[in-house]
Amino acid sequence: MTSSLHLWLIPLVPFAGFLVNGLLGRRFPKALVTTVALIATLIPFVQVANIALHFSSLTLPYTEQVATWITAGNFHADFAFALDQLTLIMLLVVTGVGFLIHIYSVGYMAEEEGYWRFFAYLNLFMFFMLTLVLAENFLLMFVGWEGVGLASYLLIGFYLTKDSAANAGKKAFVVNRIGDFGFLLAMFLLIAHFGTLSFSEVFNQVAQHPEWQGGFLTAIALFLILGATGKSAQIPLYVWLPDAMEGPTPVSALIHAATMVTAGVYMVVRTHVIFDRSPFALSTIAVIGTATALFAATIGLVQTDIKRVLAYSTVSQLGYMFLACGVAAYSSGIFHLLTHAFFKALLFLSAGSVIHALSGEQDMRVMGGLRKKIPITFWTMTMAVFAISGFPPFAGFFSKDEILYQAFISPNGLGKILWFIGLFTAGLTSFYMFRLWYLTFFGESRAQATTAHDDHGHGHGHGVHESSWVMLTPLVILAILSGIGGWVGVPEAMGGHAEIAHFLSPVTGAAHEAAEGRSMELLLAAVSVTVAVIGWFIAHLMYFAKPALPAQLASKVRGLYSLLLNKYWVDELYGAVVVAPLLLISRYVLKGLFDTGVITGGGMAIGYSAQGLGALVQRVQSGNIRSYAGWLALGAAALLLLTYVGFGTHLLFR
Amino acid sequence: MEVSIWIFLLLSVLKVAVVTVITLMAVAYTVLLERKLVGRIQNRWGPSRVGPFGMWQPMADGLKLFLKEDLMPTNVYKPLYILAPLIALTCALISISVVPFGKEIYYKGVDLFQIADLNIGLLVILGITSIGVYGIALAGWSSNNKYSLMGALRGSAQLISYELALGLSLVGVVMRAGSLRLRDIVNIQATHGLLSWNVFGGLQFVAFFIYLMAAYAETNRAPFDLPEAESELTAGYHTEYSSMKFAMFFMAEYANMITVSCVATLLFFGGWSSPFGDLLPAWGGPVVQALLPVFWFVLKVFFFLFLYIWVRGTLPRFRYDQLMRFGWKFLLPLAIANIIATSLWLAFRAA
Amino acid sequence: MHLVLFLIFGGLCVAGALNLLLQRHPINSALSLIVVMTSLAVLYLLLGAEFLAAAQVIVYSGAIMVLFTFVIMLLNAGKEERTHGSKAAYIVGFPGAAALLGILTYIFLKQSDHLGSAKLGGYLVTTSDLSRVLFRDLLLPFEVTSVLILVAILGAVALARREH
Amino acid sequence: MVVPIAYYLVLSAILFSIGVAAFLIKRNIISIFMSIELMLNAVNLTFVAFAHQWHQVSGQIFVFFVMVVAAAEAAVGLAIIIAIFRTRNTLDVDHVDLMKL
Repeated sequence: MTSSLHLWLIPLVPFAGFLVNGLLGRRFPKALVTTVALIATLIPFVQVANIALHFSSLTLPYTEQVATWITAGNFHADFAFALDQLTLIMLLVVTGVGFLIHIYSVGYMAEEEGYWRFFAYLNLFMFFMLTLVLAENFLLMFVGWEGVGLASYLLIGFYLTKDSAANAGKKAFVVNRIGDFGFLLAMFLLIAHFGTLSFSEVFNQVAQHPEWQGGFLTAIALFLILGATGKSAQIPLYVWLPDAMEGPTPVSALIHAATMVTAGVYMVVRTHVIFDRSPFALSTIAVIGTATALFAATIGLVQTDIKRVLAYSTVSQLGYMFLACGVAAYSSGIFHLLTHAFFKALLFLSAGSVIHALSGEQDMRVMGGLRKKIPITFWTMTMAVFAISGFPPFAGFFSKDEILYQAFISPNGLGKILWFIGLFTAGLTSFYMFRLWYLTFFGESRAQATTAHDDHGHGHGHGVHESSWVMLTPLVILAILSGIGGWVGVPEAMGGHAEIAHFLSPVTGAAHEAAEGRSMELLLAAVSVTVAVIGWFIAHLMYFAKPALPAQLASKVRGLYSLLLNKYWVDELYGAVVVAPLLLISRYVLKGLFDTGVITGGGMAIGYSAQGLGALVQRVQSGNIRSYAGWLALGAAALLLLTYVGFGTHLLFR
Repeated sequence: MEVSIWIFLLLSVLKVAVVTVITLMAVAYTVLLERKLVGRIQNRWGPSRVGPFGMWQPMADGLKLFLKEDLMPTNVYKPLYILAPLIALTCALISISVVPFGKEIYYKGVDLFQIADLNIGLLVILGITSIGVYGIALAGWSSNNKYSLMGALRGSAQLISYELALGLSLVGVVMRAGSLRLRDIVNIQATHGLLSWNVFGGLQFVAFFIYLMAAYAETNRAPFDLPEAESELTAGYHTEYSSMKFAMFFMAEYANMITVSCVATLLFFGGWSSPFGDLLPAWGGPVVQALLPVFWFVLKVFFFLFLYIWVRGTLPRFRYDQLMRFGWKFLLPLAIANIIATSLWLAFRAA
Repeated sequence: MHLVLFLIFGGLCVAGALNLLLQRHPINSALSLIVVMTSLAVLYLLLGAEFLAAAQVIVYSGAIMVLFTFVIMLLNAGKEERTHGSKAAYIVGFPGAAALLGILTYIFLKQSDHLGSAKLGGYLVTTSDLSRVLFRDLLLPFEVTSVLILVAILGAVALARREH
Repeated sequence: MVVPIAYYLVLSAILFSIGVAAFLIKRNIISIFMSIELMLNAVNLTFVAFAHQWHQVSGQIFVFFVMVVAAAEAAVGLAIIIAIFRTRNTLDVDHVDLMKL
């Protein structure tokens, strides 16, 4: 059916939800606010599901022109939405996980006072994310890109009264803006060279000119990478994500796990035609990805706050996705994005229900022995931990292994090194996940009776209790998804037929088959599983068998431990390198020197000189007639000279 | 007839000498005439002791004044004190140079009966009379005497205001003559004797009387002699002067009288033309014919002098404010009315 | 002949002007000014402007200078005293006057060959053609000047009247 | 004999500059006023000289008008000088330098 799919309806319904909740939410009862928010998310999910069912009958790529936005000379950009395989997957993830998190947050945010405000912002976020995903040209994508940044700022800073939340929100927004700056420059370059911003036209022009290699394409790619690292929290601009944990847990789940942070990966995959033309950009992405993965994993080892650990694990998993894109295995990148959305959302939500259970307590050193008290959360969290560590039946194994395999066989020279670092990081990942797992659920409870020094004060202190079913159902669904999610992309080597790779091939181009064939793939899979088991065993040894071991180890490698604990002092580094000089310049050079010196100084100077001149002239006005006469005489002489010199020369006394 | 420069100069000097001597003689004897006439008017004999009928009286006066001790009051402003009488006398004498005495008779290219023939003769006379004011003004001021200063100020004020009336009264005559050259004015009047004189034929009768009154005021004589009136301001501006300087002022006054009467005859009484026009047969040789106009001219001038003295003897003196009011409020408007009348008449006649 | 007359009366003019400059008592400078004006009248005669010469004598030396002399006599201010004067006048004034003189003389002498010369009877303007221009072409300015004179008289009277 | 016009002009220039010098040196208001008259006369001389040079009457007409204006100016000027003398009873220019009495 080629009739109009009303794509524009998908982003618009959440926007309507935002308007209703935003404007009238204050006076609505909580129930009404919830129904409005849930409907606003359900409708797009149903519509996407409907599209998914009829997808095969669609003629692709399907674009829908809503209105023209800018026509300036021969450049024009308009509100246009496009749909293809990649967009469909992203839509499914965003609307599906988004809907589940909406249900979860009904329970989680029940006692918060800004209830209606929270759901309004969530709907706003959904609107912007859907616009970003559905956009048919860079400009509309940029609108979504900015909007998502705004929504994350609002949601991180949801707890208005807390300074740390407000600062974290500001930090997130500023760092995102830096990334967006890169994206903007890329767009300018695109306009300069291609004269248009719509994806289809740009990619057609690139396809028509095979001779275009590197050069300005690399420049565009690099700027796009800068934008992606800003949004998906990669090496230079990742600092905002750990601080973003100040926001409520559903926010972290939705924005900082499933959707927003993946926008960078989606953008890279969407514009892979440009990246294919510049090998240098691809290798940069791969290097950045691997470096971030290793870097974040190492920091994650020593974090004590449960949400911080998950945040660093998100950063490192995103590093994996970037590694996939770096080695041009775009479909495996998207596959990992899909699975990661499921198990990371699940991890965050289960962490949320743990915090909810402990009435706001986030510090793992105070937890322990919760296995009996919150069994369902325990089992869903276990499912997620096994998924992320990459144990075979679960989703994580297939997607991460696919990436490592692609890295290993990629023609790029760095392939082997990246694969090895990836493998080592996978070990670290399983170690810190199981560390979290043991600290939270096993051993005896270390909670001091009444020191509920939670930091967001909503704990109601009447003992540990399992969350309500409203929060648990999304956990269960996500657990199932994390379980079976991986089977979508089982590679041929292991019996599956990589449906997702074939599904995405029209968009991402054919995934290249390795020459070594299946045996190599199986061998690599086995290696990665053994690394995961080793990680689990070490964590088991340190945190279950001998609980005192971590403390001794930490005291032995004092320097390394404090380095990791303080997150390599990166924040302090940025503070010193960027922030301090800027403040210095603006306070002293600009304000001190320029402002007071030049402007006020100049003004005063003009004033005084006018006064001085006046005094000088005033002396001539002496009242003495004869001095006037003197000046008169001189003036007359001068005038005479002037006339003679001026006109006299051709004066003829005939 | 180009005349060589030297002859011209020689003859001019000769003419000037002759005219000056005659004028000074005339001045002297006018003094005598005045004293004799005023005496007769006041029913007494005038000076009769010195020579037959007092004929040598002027010589005696001149000698007396000349030999008198020349008193010089102390803080008098010396340079101007001495200069003032000189200015007065020179101005009085210079204006005679322009007056034509007789017909135009050229001897070796030089006009005998006129020293300087200027085609703005009349204006020169007016100019010189206006310069004359300085003599009186400076005399009064430099003699450092309140009365003389007051007398000088009054005298010069009177002179200036009547100068206006004098000038305007002549305009009628000039309009009729159409030129400022004195000879042309006389020639216009000489056509047919008495009838063509300006006073009668030229209908300038009113102008004549305005001129006469203004002239009397110009020379500080007769009814207008307030500045040197003995009774109020002792002797007016020349109180401090003695002997020679006083004589100069005295002579200047009489020279002015003569000049004024000459101008009167020229402008209003047909100058040297005979009253009978050319009716009389032209008997006698060329010399007699040349001298006859001069005779007529002198006769008329004598008549005016007689008139001067006669008026002085009879009319009482004007008070200063009456004098001023008369000059400005009566004479001036009358003169302007006269000009308008003559111009209308001339325009009418010309049309 | 013309040159001789010119030199005599020119010299008289300059002498009178200098006398005006040097004399301490205003009455003396007034009299020297009268001399300058009468000699100028003669110069006008040399240049053929006879009515103007007469007018100069009557108007300037006969009327305006009389006014000056009257005021000097009435106010009787006496000799000028030595007051400080103004430095600016000398510093700025004299160079100005000297420059003025220098420039003018330089120009006139340099252009003198273009300028032509003045003969005694070269160009005689009789009173009639002077008056023809004055009363036919320039009648309006003539009437305006009469109004000007009237205004001046009223002004002078109003200013000089003693407040009663 | 013939006298070049330039001599007349130079003479008037000399007279004019003497007038300016007098204007500067003299301390008595009346003397200053007289120096102005002298300057005016110098200018009149140039007018007549050029009238003679170019055989045009307008030069002399202009002198005629200058005379009229000079007369008017002299009258009013002297009246003002009398008024000044009556109020400040000094004719010295250097003492008459304040608008206020």
